[in-house]
Amino acid sequence: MSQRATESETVTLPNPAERLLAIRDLDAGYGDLQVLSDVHMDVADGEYVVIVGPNGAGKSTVMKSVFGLTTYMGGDVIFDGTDISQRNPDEIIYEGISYVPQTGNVFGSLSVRENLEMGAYILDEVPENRIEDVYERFPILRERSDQSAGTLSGGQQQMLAMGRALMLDPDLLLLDEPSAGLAPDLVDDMFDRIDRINDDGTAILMVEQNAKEALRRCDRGYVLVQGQNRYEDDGTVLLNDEQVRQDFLGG
Amino acid sequence: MSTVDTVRDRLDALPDVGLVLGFIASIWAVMLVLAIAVGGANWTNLAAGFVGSVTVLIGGYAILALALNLQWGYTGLFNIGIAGFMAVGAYTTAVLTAPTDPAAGAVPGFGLPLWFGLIGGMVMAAIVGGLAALPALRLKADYLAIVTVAFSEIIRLIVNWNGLAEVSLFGVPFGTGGATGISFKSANEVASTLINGVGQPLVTAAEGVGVSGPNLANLTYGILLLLVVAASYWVLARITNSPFGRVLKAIREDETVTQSLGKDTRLFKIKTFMIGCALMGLAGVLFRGQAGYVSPQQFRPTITFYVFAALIIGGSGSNTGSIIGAATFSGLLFYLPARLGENVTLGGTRAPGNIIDAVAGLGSLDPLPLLAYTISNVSTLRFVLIGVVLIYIIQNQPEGLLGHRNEPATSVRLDRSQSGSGGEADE
Amino acid sequence: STEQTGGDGGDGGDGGDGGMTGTGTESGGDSGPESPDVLMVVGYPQSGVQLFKDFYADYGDDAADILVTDGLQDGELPSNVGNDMSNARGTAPSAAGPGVDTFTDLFTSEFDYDEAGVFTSQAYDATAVQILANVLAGENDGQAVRNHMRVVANPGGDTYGPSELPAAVEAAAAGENIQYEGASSAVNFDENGDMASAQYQVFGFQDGGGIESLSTVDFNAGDDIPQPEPNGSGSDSGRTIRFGVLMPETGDLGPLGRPIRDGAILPALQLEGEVDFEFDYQVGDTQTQAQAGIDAANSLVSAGYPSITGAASSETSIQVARNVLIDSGVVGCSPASTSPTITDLEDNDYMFRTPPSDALQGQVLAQVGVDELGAETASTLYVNNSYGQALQEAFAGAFEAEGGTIVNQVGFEQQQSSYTSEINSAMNQ
Amino acid sequence: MGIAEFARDGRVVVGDRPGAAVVAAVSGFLLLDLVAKLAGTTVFFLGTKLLGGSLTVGSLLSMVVDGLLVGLAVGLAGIGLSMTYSILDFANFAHGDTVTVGAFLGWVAAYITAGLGTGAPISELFMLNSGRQLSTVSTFGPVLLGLVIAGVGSIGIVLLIDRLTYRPMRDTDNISLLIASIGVALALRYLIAFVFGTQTSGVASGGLRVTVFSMVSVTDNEITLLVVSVLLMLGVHLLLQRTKLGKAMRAMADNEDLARVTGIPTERVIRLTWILGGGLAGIGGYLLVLESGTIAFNFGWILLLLIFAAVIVGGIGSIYGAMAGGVLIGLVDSLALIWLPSGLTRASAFLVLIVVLLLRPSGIFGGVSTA
Amino acid sequence: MSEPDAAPRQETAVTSDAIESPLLEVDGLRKEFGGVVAVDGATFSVAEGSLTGLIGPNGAGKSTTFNCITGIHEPTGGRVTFDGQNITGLAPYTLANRGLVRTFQIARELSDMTVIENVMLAPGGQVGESVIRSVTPGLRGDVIADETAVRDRAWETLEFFEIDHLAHENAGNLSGGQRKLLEMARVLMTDPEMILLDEPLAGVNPTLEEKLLERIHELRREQGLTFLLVEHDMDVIMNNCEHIIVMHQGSVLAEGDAETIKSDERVLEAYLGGDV
Ligand SMILES: Nc1ncnc2c1ncn2[C@@H]1O[C@H](COP(=O)(O)OP(=O)(O)OP(=O)(O)O)[C@@H](O)[C@H]1O
Ligand SMILES: Nc1ncnc2c1ncn2[C@@H]1O[C@H](COP(=O)(O)OP(=O)(O)OP(=O)(O)O)[C@@H](O)[C@H]1O
Ligand SMILES: CC(C)C[C@H](N)C(=O)O
Ligand SMILES: [Mg+2]
Ligand SMILES: [Mg+2]
Repeated sequence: MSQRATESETVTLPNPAERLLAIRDLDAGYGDLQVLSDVHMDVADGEYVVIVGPNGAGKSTVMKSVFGLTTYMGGDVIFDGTDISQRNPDEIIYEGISYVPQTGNVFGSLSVRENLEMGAYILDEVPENRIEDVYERFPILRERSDQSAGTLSGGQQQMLAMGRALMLDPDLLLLDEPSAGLAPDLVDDMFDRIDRINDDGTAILMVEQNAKEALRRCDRGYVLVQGQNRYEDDGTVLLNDEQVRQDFLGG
Repeated sequence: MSTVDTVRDRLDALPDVGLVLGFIASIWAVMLVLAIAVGGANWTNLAAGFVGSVTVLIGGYAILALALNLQWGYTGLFNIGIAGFMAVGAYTTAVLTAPTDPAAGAVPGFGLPLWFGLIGGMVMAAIVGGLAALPALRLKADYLAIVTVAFSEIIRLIVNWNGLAEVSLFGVPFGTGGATGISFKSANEVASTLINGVGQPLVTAAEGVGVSGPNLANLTYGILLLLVVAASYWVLARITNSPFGRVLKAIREDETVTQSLGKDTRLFKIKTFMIGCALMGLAGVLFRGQAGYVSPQQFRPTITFYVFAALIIGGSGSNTGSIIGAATFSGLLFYLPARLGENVTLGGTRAPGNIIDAVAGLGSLDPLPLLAYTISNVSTLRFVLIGVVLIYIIQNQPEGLLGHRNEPATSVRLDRSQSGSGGEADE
Repeated sequence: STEQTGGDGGDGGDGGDGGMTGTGTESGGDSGPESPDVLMVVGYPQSGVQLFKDFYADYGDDAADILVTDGLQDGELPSNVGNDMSNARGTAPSAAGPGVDTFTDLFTSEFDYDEAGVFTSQAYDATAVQILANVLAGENDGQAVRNHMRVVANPGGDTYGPSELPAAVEAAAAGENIQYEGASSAVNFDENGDMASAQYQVFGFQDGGGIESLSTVDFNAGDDIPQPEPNGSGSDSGRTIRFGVLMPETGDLGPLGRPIRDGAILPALQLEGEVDFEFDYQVGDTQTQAQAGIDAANSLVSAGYPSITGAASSETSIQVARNVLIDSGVVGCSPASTSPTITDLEDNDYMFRTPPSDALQGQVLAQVGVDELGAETASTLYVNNSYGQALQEAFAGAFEAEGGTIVNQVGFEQQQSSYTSEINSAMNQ
Repeated sequence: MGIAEFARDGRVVVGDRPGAAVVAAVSGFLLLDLVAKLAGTTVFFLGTKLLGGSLTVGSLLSMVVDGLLVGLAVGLAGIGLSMTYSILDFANFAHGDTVTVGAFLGWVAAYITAGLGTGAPISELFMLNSGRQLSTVSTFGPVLLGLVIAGVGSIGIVLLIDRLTYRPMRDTDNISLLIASIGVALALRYLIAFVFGTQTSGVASGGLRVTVFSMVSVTDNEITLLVVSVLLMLGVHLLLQRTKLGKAMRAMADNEDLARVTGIPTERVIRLTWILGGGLAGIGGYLLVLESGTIAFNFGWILLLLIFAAVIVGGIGSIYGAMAGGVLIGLVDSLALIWLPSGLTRASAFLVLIVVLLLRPSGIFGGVSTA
Repeated sequence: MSEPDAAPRQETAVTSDAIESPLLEVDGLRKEFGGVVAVDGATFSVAEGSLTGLIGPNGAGKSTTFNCITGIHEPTGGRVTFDGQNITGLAPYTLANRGLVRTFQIARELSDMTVIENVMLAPGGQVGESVIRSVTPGLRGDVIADETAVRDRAWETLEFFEIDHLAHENAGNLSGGQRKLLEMARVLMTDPEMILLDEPLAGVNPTLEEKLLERIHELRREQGLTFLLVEHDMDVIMNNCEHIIVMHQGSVLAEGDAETIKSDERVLEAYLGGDV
């Protein structure tokens, strides 16, 4: 049985300091509009965590909040023991977090290669071997390396965005619907790839509408509804929970 | 809460017509107070002069701001060539109505009646607007802006050009007058005729309290102009609160989507551009040509930016806001400081000729020279004020005084109709 | 090859044979474009600075002689241009009235000027006449002032000059017919409101700044001078005499306009305390633009001033008269507008002026060109307004009448950032 | 998204082939006419003058030189406008007044250094009633110092303005920023007018005239303009080419949030943009004054439209575009005199702007990346 | 001007004469961007009243095909026929008025207008879209009557898509999924004959997804609407579409019903990646 969030409050949360990422009582939104209230979430070192929930629940907002892209209204975001909740977005990448946003995730007027170079902006040298790695993974990108990213097809852009985030070797990777718009073979491929990245020790926090597949593969899952935690548990437990299936996974 | 907020809350409480009239009336009151303060025995005449001038300014800017609001506030067409379209309207009217046998040194025109000239001016401005829009409409917002401003400069340079000062077509001489400009039958004469005819008792009464004929005529003209504003407002409100207005808003947001939903957006844009430009043309002659004289200097691009300032202060997207903005800008920021500066004297301290001499006084702890210098340069400094106000508004209240009221573009209330289907209540 | 600008360029190669290239293939012996012997420039000081800078930068000192007019009689011009302008001559209406010395003393002691600039004495006269007319008429009413302008200025009654201005005021207050003889001239208005006689000076620019008067030319139109009788009753003491001043304090004419403005308020400063009247005057700035002038004039009119000294530029004066003064019945008396158009203005007799019409100046200028500079060909470069157009036409007409050839006539707009193209056209390059 | 833009682009190219043909025809005709004029022949057709006239090579050259000089300064000033336009994504209407501010700061500095110790009155040091004219040859030190101060000073002013005006509105749309810049423009321009007055002052004039090919003469000041602007353009080119800055700027122009997520210190990039843009604007203004010799409170404002024309013709965001556009517009402005009366030459520069925008909405160099 | 009919016809792998009453026919469609050939002679047709799936790997040219059909792009070559008429290269609004509309892969809401305004914008031929009628006193009555009807229909549509509680919210404040719903709602309001849907379900919550599909079937049944659907979710495609077109590298690779497609070797290799 999955735990109701309300119940889980009585359960003592793990000590934030032991977690790679710990979100506590987070309130956030846009301008005057509050979207998240009292959200909590944990990602342990090397863990694979998935957030699911209906459209507009605030999943993307959680992601953006970690990166300081929303209006902060209270609570803590603790990464690796330090509070980053009020940090500038451009500093957070130095902590070892990479992020693939749901929309607007490539630089449209830069070429494919330049997009990848931007992924390693904080390094002094362009890491040619990593660009090679990305090209290996997504050969179409090599083919289009001089095309401007804005003219790639929807799926190609998704690949590029992923590639960009992998240019650094992050401790934590935030992925917002990475499989959206990908062809089925690539969807599987993408999930496999994420598994592999995770196996290499990178912790993952991912939002997916392809919830069944995501929950099947992850360690733990959160269900977010109307800006609040609703359920949290192991992925497979959530997957098999009748209520969750009914309400969020389409039966 | 910022001051703007408080002002805004107050404004919100009033119905629109009351709001506008009340606002203009309070500007008049300010002028009256000023006149009493500086006018001495002469105050009635001075007050009539102040109020008349400020009303003309408000009227002129209000028409322009309303037109711009249609183009920019609603449709997102960033037209910064207002001055050019004003020039087209004003010059067309002028050429049509200028006497065929002008005074020595002036250019002849066609000598047609004024109403004909006004309509001609609007039509011509609409046509030129349409022509300018036709190729330019596929450009993105700020490119359109640059094209329109370049266009307006081209228009100004052409009417300024001596080659067109006096030409003749099929033996009929006419022309723009070049840099010298052109004199024509002014709309002002309507006001004069009015008060000298029907208004004769009024004139007598006014003279009785010391208001001079010219001032009365000016005041009458201002009020006539406000009537034109009212008519424009009525028309524009109906245009924007309709499905037509809705398409305009949609174009502002995303033109491709609007097209995909079956709207011929170019047609809508051209129509909007033409309607707006026609109004700008009308304002060109009624406002800049009030005295019956137009010249190229009156149509420099700066006036365009004043109209923008007016609209932004009032709130782009709101017709009522356009008028309030025009009144605030022209009455309080543009006119008032100049009159204040003119009428404040510092007991005989003559203003130094330059700032060094003015500051030099500070050395001997005499602030008067600097003060006198500042006062004598009020008409310069008011533009600094306008700039700062503009920045303040756009930073703190980007919707201006009334832009937040941005009413839904429709002719009906948008709430779920009671008799309607389903009866499903809100969650 | 290089040369230091400002050098005296002694080779005097300003004849018409200095063409550099010009191997035209057209028949008729006319071998390509040739630059004119003399360049006649009608303009205002601010534009003038840019214009002459561009001229000297491209053509140096020797390409042509320069003729200028009253609008460029600014002592600061050479230093602003950065060239001594020794190749330039100019003409301007001069101050030749009986009271000129008194005026100059008054002017230089009251204000911080070294010398009385162009049109300052005319400005003094314009205001003085208005004050006298106002006092004689006994009311601050435009029509009444208009009706007494000629009474106080033209022959008939005792004669008063600037030094006796207070006395003149007393006489006018007593309702007497008087004759004011001014600083600039005898100040006699003909039926058009123009001056009946005129004197011009020929000037050059002085080395260390300032204007050097070289000679003078007199005209006496000898027209009939109307001598109306007063019908005003004079004034009781203690009245406030009101007049407006409309001057280009800024803009193209700014450097000339400010001293002229000071000349225009000088009578009031001189009279304050000396006579038993109050003076109320207000200055409006035309910015050397017709529209701004109209706005400023409207402001003066609505504040109730019955007469105005101004404006300076002919363009502004004409538009202000047509669009403001005539309709509202306010007297205008320009101390500087010289365009011939003003003579024929249908002004209901509300427009006067104290300088002479440029119909004459064109002739003087042409003479200077032909006789003093020995020019056979000339181009004109004129500010594109009533003043520039008319004066260059007058000059061109007179120059051709003297046997010269006009090469090019090029108009320019005020206050542009560069005049190179206009100069090139005029120089036929 | 990009789709719509590309769609429009595609249509424009197809739909306007005839337009391009017309332009080509007109330019061809003008060129032919020019050749005829230089040869001094006139071609008549059916009794009317078809083309030709007369024009000397010398005067053509001097027009070219004039256009080139103005064009270079306009292009230099345009680089800044182009950068802020593409990176901060708004058309900065205060740019022209930045040019003015830089020029005033630089010239005051030059005047003070030139006048110190000569007993000149203070007002002269502030150019209020100048009698002095500076030139590169006769007063090299002061002119050079002024150049530096023009750059440094306008950088300071621009950073201050950014801090006060634009920074609080980083998240707002580009039109709001544009409007704020109109406010800045007004405030700057009239503050200058308040301090320095509204008159045009003559401040510089050539100290040395050099005649090239015995046809065209240029002054030392003009040569300075030429040398400095070419050097600066090269410098900017190298800076953007050799550092990550150029790419970071473009990334920011594209998608600011994503840029921040990638670790690009956006605030710093913005500051650098202002520094480069403001400095070049100020120096451009200073050099223009050096060349034209006069300075007035609104000269930059009047120039702004030309600068815009240059930037847009060249393609927004492209530095080479700004330079080429500047030179092109300068040349058009000056060479139009061959065919048009002088009152209309400026109009022809604007006409070129409009035509370019219609035929190639992204400018001549549009789409070609810079760094 | 390019003459679309004159473009060389491309040989395609499959001919499409199988369909009896095609509403939309695409013949030899071609689109190049500079050097990139995005659509390379695609030929297929869509039967009236059908729900046809259009699938293919990323970059196969599906969105570009949509753009060419709906007039967003001008095709480089080929011919598009709708309802028996040549519509190649017509402007989007003309097509919409003839009953052919589309949604965008990346939702494009009109963000500063409210949700209900977004939806009310859509119906074609609204009386009040004429300036004269809106302004002239006698004629405005018609406008208001028409508006009332449009409004009521808008509310119904919003209720169906479960975004009626957001009616007065600015569309820009919606979440990713909500925007997709709005996009669908808006397009339905135009009273179309045929709708091209570009990945309408990507990012939509599964529960809602089922409802949407149900609605699509309902619209087909009740109003005879035709749908062409691009979607990467194979379950959705296989379970709902009676006809499926597979694109690959700009041209049609295979066509047929779910079974045919699933068993097509080339499709498996190019797209489905083995297991379905
Ligand atoms: N930029 C924004 N400004 C204002 N409100 C926003 C903004 N972005 C999102 N919202 C609102 O915040 C809420 C949560 O949005 P969010 O994008 O986090 O949802 P989500 O769970 O990611 O949904 P989806 O699965 O549809 O992507 C929504 O109600 C949305 O309307
Ligand atoms: N404007 C353009 N310029 C250059 N290439 C383009 C342009 N638009 C699309 N392309 C290319 O055309 C090909 C087809 O793109 P399209 O968007 O049609 O693919 P798609 O089938 O919709 O893919 P997806 O499923 O990933 O959305 C891609 O390779 C893309 O890079
Ligand atoms: C002040 C003067 C130079 C004015 C000039 N005489 C004119 O008529 O315009
Ligand atoms: Mg989301
Ligand atoms: Mg696609």
